[in-house]
Amino acid sequence: MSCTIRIRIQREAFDTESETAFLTGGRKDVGATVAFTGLCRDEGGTLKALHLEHYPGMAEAEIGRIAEQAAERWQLAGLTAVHRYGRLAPGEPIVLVVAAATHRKAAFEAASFLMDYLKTRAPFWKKEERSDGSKGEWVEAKEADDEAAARWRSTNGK
Amino acid sequence: MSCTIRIRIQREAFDTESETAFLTGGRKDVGATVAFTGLCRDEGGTLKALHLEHYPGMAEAEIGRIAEQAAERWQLAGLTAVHRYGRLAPGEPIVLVVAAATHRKAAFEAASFLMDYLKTRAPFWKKEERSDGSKGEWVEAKEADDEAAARWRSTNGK
Amino acid sequence: MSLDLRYFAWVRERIGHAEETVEPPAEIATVGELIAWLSARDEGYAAAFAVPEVIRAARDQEHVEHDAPIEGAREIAFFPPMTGG
Amino acid sequence: MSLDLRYFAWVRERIGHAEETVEPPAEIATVGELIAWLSARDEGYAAAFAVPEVIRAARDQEHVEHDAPIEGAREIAFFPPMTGG
Repeated sequence: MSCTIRIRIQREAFDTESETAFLTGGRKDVGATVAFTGLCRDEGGTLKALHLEHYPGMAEAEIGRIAEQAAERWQLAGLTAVHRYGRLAPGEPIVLVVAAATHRKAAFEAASFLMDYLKTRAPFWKKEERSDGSKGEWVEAKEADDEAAARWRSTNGK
Repeated sequence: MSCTIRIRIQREAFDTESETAFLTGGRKDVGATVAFTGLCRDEGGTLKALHLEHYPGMAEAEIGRIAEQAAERWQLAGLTAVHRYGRLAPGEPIVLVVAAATHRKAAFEAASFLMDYLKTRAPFWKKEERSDGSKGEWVEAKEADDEAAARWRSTNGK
Repeated sequence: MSLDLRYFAWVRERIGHAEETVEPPAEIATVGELIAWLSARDEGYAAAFAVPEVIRAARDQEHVEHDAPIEGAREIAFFPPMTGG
Repeated sequence: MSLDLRYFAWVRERIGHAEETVEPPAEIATVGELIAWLSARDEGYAAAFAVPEVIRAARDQEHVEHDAPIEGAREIAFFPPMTGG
């Protein structure tokens, strides 16, 4: 099965339905799609917005490399990742990953893998804008995210 | 976190975007949504359609019980399952599961759990309509689906 | 005791109807005994329940094993393993 | 050798600019040596690279370790651990 890969880095919002339709449209061998959306949280009201900075060029390239790995590891019909940058308020979507496959296990695992690697390897950085007007900090990388990515190295995942 | 649960059994198609918005709308504590869609495949061109029969009343109740289990096991903001019945052609969506949570791991796992249990416990049966006009058979239950559901009993999943 | 029965998928097809109300004799205490009693009715029931181990049952819309009692039930349903999703 | 450098997030903020072109001396062979050489420039660079272990680097838009050679590179980028997704 050849896997369609689409990566986009953009300021604008994305449309999950049309991104999913892009992978399944016209095909009759896709039995499962998994669409993951990551959204900005207000952290109990303390966060007014996130400012996402990225490394243009490398962001697309790195997510593309992660997607190629997923396509080698699982039987996929398609894989899409859309990541936004700029100022994003709580409730707004930040990232979308869609995986399409014949079987649900591959779709779930590929989407989860792509998100775990994207979190730790895609060149994006978040800076807080606080609700109380105090100086926002750069969000620190989480150990839990490194661990989530590491689990894919210790299992064959199939 | 109280978990919104919505279960629907219907003949009509569903809209993933509005089902997801129902769980996230107005909330600012949701950081992750996972939407799984199961679609009818044409099985290499041999299948013209699937006819889905269900047990009205029990279908809603049983999926509701599975969703309650998921809501106890993971920290979720919401969980939606929509399952269609009637005649469905290849390419058409059959089932939708959406999980919304603060963190992505809970959303991925709850959606995957709900699908695995739904496959083996929700009272739905599929009968084939063959492309060549020959008599279609009732689809047989897959051992792989029983195994997929069983794995949630041997792990704590958190 | 009057009991509503419901049949689905190939169980329904082999029996020839989707539902009925029966009055099983008092000695029929469990779902498994009900299956055996129904099987003796005619060829259709015999065919539907030929391999009882594969038959799934629900009592008042909840899955039960074949050793579940039928006393107090309003509705018992019989069907093959589920293939939804 | 002329080399384009790019800085992101708090590395960029501490250094005070997002990109520049440098001509490191010939003895600077690795990414790690480049970090040490830059750190000596002024307080901003020193602050950005104060804890070199946390600094991530990319050579021509691919992640590399600090022992990676810089020879032949067009662009080297420095940044904190990523927090996308």
